[in-house]
Amino acid sequence: MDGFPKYLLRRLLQFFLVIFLGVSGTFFITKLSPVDPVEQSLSLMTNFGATDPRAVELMRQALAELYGLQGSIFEQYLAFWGRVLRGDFGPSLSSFPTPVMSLIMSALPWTVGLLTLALIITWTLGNLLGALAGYYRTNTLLKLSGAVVMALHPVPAYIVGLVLLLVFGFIFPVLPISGGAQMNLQPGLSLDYIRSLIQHGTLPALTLVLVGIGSWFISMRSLVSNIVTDDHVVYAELGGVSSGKIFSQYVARNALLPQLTGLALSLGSVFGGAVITEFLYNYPGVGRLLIQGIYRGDYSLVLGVTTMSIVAVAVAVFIIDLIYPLIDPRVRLG
Amino acid sequence: MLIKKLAAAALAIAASVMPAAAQDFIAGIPRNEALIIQGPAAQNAEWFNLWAPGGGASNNGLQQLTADTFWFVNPEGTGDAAWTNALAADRPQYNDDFTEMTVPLKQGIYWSDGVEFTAEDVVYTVETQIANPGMNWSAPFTINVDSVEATDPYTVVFNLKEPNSRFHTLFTVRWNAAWIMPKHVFETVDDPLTYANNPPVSLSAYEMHSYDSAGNWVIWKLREDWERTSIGMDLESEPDVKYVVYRNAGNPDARVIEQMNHNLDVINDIAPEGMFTIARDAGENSAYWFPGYPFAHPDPTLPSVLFNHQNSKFQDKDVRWALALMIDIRAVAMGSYRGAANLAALSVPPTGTAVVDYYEPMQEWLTSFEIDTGARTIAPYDPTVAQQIAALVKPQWGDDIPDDPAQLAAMFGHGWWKQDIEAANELLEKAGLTKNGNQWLLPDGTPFTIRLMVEGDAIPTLARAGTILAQQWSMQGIQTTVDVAGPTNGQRLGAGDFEAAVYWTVETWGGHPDLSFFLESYHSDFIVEPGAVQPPRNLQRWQDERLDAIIEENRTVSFDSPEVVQLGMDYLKLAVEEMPFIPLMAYNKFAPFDTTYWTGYPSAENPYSASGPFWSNTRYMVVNLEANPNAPGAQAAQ
Amino acid sequence: MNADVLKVEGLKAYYQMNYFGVRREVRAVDDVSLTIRRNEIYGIAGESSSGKSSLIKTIAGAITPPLRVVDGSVKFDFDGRTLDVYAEPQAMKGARWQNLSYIMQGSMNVLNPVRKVKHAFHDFAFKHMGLSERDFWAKVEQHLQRIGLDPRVLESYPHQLSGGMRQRLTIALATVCEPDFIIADEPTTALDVLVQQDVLALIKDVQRRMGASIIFVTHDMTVHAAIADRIGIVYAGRLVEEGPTLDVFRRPQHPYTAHLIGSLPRIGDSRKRSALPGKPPNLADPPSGCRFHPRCPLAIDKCKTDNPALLPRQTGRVACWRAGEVEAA
Amino acid sequence: MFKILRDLLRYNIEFTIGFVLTLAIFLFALAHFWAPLPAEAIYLLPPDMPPSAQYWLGTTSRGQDVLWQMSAAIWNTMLFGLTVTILSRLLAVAVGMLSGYLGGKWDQILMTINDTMIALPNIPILLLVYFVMRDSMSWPVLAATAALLGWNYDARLIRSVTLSLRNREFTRHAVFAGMSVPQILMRQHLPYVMPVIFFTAMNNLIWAIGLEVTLSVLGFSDINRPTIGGMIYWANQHQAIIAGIWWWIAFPIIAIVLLFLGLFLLAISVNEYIDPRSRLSRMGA
Repeated sequence: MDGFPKYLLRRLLQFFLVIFLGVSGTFFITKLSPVDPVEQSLSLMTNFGATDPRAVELMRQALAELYGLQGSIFEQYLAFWGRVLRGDFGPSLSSFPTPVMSLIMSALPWTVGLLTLALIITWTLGNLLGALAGYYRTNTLLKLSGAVVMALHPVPAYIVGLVLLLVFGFIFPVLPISGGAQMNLQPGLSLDYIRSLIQHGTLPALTLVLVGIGSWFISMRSLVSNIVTDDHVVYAELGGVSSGKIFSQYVARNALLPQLTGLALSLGSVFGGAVITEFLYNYPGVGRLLIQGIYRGDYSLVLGVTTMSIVAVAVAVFIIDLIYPLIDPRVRLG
Repeated sequence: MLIKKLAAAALAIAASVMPAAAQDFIAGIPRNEALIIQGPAAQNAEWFNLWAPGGGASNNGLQQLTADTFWFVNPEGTGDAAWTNALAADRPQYNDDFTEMTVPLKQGIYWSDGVEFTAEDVVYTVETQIANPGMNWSAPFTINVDSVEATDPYTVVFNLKEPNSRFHTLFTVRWNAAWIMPKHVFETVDDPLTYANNPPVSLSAYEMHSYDSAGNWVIWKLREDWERTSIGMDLESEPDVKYVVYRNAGNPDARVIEQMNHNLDVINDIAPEGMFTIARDAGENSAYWFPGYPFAHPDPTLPSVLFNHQNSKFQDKDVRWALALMIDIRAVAMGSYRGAANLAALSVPPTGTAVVDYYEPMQEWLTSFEIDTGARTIAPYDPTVAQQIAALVKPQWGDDIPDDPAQLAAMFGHGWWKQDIEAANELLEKAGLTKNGNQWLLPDGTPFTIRLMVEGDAIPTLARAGTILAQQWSMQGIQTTVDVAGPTNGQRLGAGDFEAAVYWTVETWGGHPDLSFFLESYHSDFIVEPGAVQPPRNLQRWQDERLDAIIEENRTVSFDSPEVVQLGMDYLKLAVEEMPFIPLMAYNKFAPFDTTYWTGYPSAENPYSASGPFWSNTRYMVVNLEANPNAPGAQAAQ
Repeated sequence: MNADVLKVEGLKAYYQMNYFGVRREVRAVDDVSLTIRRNEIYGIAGESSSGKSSLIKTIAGAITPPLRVVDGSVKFDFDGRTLDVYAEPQAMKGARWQNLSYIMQGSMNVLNPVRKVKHAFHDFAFKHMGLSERDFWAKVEQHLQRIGLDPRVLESYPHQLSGGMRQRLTIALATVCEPDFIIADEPTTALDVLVQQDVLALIKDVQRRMGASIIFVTHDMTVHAAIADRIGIVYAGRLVEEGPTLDVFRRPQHPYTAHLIGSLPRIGDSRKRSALPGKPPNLADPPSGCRFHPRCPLAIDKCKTDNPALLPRQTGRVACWRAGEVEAA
Repeated sequence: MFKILRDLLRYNIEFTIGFVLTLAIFLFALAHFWAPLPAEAIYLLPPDMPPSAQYWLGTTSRGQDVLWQMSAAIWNTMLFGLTVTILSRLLAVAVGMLSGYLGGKWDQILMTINDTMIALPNIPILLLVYFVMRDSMSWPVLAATAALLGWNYDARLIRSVTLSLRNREFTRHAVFAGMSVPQILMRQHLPYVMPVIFFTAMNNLIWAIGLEVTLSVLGFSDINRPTIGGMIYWANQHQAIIAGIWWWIAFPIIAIVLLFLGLFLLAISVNEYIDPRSRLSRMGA
């Protein structure tokens, strides 16, 4: 009775704290911005047309009213919390009057899809290879693949992505290098659409996988090489349990638990890699939206995306925290 | 075992993904009926309301292919040919004191949903925008229009609040202009500011076919009743281009790759090196503004070194002139554009009609122009700069570079100021500066340093120019650092939050000598205090009584009056004398075309349309292109 | 039928390490020979780090590098079938749990913490029993009950059970297949005294009922006294004395044995126990001659140079130049 | 210390390779102080020259020698990385050791803050800070920001080491001897924590350099300062890959990958040295 409720309470507290600090932090950081949204959109609007200076003045007043920038910082902060709770980040300044939230919502499935796929592949493959390499320490093939993934691990996502783009988009143009799906293909569960999604997702996902797999490999290998000397594994070996079973049920399974916690902790940095990759491959996700927001000086968008990514990462971490007890009976049953 | 299985699975996935190249590039649309154009990345892809501020993605084909208004000016054109009556049946007709403008409309023009376009649409457009502050043309209409009426279904009369000889320019498209709204659509809408207008009803030859909700592409298709539009009724035959695809093709490298893969017919802008690559590797399948080097198409904008006149460092014209004379323009041209720059000594872009109206007539005046350095008098103009740059690039481009000075002038500009360090030093001394070692000191004894602001990523050639200018000034004892302002560039320019910047404050019609397009805003009435936001154009906050006099006089003469050119020359001479900013060159854009599927693109030889596909004038290019009979699949289709 | 179930001959097992260029060799098991008979409980005694744990691990075939067998053999005889632990690892693997089971030191952690107890029974025992699932579980439950465990523990996770229950479980697990031979490494060390008694009784009971042989290790001489038929004393990787428990306790032949036994508290005896000076030797650099000589109260010059062999003497064997002169203090 | 280094060099091949790589790249970076031309100077050499006897690694489209440009770039990039690493180590050590030593409520509070920081996605936050700071975002400011985001994994690690030291005999002696908390931490515990700090420093350096490259490549840094990311940025501005000026981008990438490899090998071999049964290797921050 003691363990699980306490665990849950702690996780819940952490969850709210992450959101509270993250959201407050980003709000106040953004408010220090030298970017004036009204001037920004004004310069967008007047950039290419002959505009009477007097007319610009009128437009400026109208926009300031429309963008809802009145009130003291504190009032804006309170209002902002109200908005976050309602999931309303106000209208995008560079895409006025489309709500920031609807921009995020239309980009989010792409990012979630790409990240989930890449994370599952990365985590599974990295842990599998790492566990095998930790368990069968002398296998040459495993050593070799270990060397490759470990060498790739510290290289920034941008560079890996750039190299892949050049190789598969330019030198051997076999894969699309831009966008999320083929043009003029209606989204749906058709075979063509899914294949197109896979084609467009391959290079971005591969980038994330290649960059991410190394750290899982390294940590899993070291976890496994520790666990194989644990009593219960040695005992199972003495008990004549088959080595396949020992590997899967006695070694890998136990090593996966800390890796699951690691998965939760890594989500924040994985999202960072996705931002760069999406930008590079022009993938229509939240990361590209964020960088566009920065290039366009759209601070409500930047604020919205940052806040949403903090919330999304916190939620994902929380979900993993909730799943964890299901897998680890020590936490579930106290 | 497990490892083998994994490898097999990976191979299977790879195999299912590989046939990418074999598929149609666009699902369900024949490639040889589609023109693929580089488009913007739209954030709010569902937004098609051109009249409310909606995200700046209206150049995804919306303004080019579905919108229409009274008149178009071809920014590359000269003389009468540059002017097109679109919805209007004739040129603007003013009364004597410019308080009333009458516009006769063409008949037989229909919206794409079958409703006829009439004067009521125009009246609705003006009145709705006046009633809704925040709409894109609300402010200028509110200031100018007292009333607007449809005297009959094909005639509109504007009654102005005060005389304005340039009121018609609100409806004259260069990049865009006040587009006409579909009254029958918007009058059913509660709030025209938040109405997405999706799908948009078209007043031009194309209508929306489909779009990507992720904002990466929009496909437009030729209207079946394309003849019932202002652009269609002038055509001799049905346009070959049945579909226009505006797609966001990624970064400049991706654009080049995609064009070489024949997946992108029209590029808006890439770096010069990308252009050279296309010319080198895909020369037989591509076309450019110039058939060879320098390839680029000059926009009617004038990148310059802007000085903040409210900063005490730059208030002395001798200092500004000294900085100009320290510049080796050849290095700037080489560094920013690899020599492919169209240099400008005058404060007007050397494009379109400005060449014949201003540059050619004023060569003599420029050559004889003299300045007093305090120690002596020099004639700084060097008319041979084009030949010098030609000599620099000849080793690389060989036969692309002609010998004829007139042709060279068209490619590289007419001339610029000769680098003259000695004269520059004399000017600085004249202005009270002193040199201490290799460091110039201001009259108050502090070091003369400059922070030079550039935009950066979006306008890379000017960032490149900025770094060279900074190096040249630094070498002469004026420490210059480059600030990359990014998206705050516009705002900082507006607020006067800069010392010097590489940007443009001069834009012209291109196809018309009238300079009011930018000059109107240069009047000292609009100059604000330091820190306050300066309305667009006169970002350097240059103030001069002689300038005000020119502007005031220009207001009283009609748009097409010959006096316009005379006043323009007065302004240009004043700008040379004062050097309020240092004009560098036209804003050259490298916009290569793929000729695999389409031919007949505009060029310097046949400048029937702007070549930048974001400009609304592009619509004339789209309807004039011809299908390449040798295109893959062309025979099969016939 | 051969009465010897286990025959260890000349067994040498060393830790061999190459630690940043320095070769180090620790002689954890140094030339040990012993035999164990059917139905016998054999106890191995010695101080901590005397090498007794390495010995029993080596016998069980449970060693991992850097501990390696350098010389000698370990042979089991199950129903007339002879199995050499190090020569026939595959056959050995098949015999595990069926013929040979193991109770581990620190039995608290030998069960997989993230799986239910029942999985351990299934993984370890099912394939040896040749029973249907249903019969198998019936048998397991019956077995648990006999050992005094509620069959519901099968549905528990290890961390939900007390230390005593877990130890009982491992004993149940080690005996469920009714093996011929059980190796137990400090089976009671981590338990409190009352539970210890309980577990000892259980081991003895099970052994009697199944007729299995047991070899076990503990530093706790009272445990040896309680259940062992014969004991062997290990010092510095070597077997120094061996004999029937009663005889060894009454008349230790080796000064070291005498010291071990002498240090046991006795009821009614309030004399202060004399502590043996010094520590067990560093096995990486053992003393010459008899390894006990630096601490031996009876050491003579010969002890410093010549290593005494393990020779039969009275009911057992002993390795000491001065055997027989020893009296339990 | 010197002996350990010698032993590692002699007996650990991974350490030797890592050490040689890192040292070679460091010396190469150091060489920029003797460069014939200032690193910021442009268009002083013929542009686009392929690698040759005169220009070993070719010249850029901006008329710079790739070799010397790279030398300065690696120096600046490493300087940035080291600044981040040192600042974040200070934070990690302070928080980790305090948390581990004080325990109880303080430990809970500090670790809750720590875990909160871990869960924050740091690239979006860095981009946000850049967005706000703009051209006041000089490299030291960026380094400080990165350091603020890059300490939390390691603080946790250091905490667990300190936690285990807290109950050791010598700690109690020190407490009885009347040493203050900072004294105990600095004199008694720090030597035990040092190897962990060194190991995490390598990984943190890799992370910080990666960050610099990522941000510079996007143009989110001072473009006047030659860095590895900055070189790739300028190469992209000139479409170097497409234009076939491969040497402008290939050599910096090779250099940075070699540097990463060197640091990484150092990190894992040092880790192996200090703790063969290590669970540390994942904690790359």
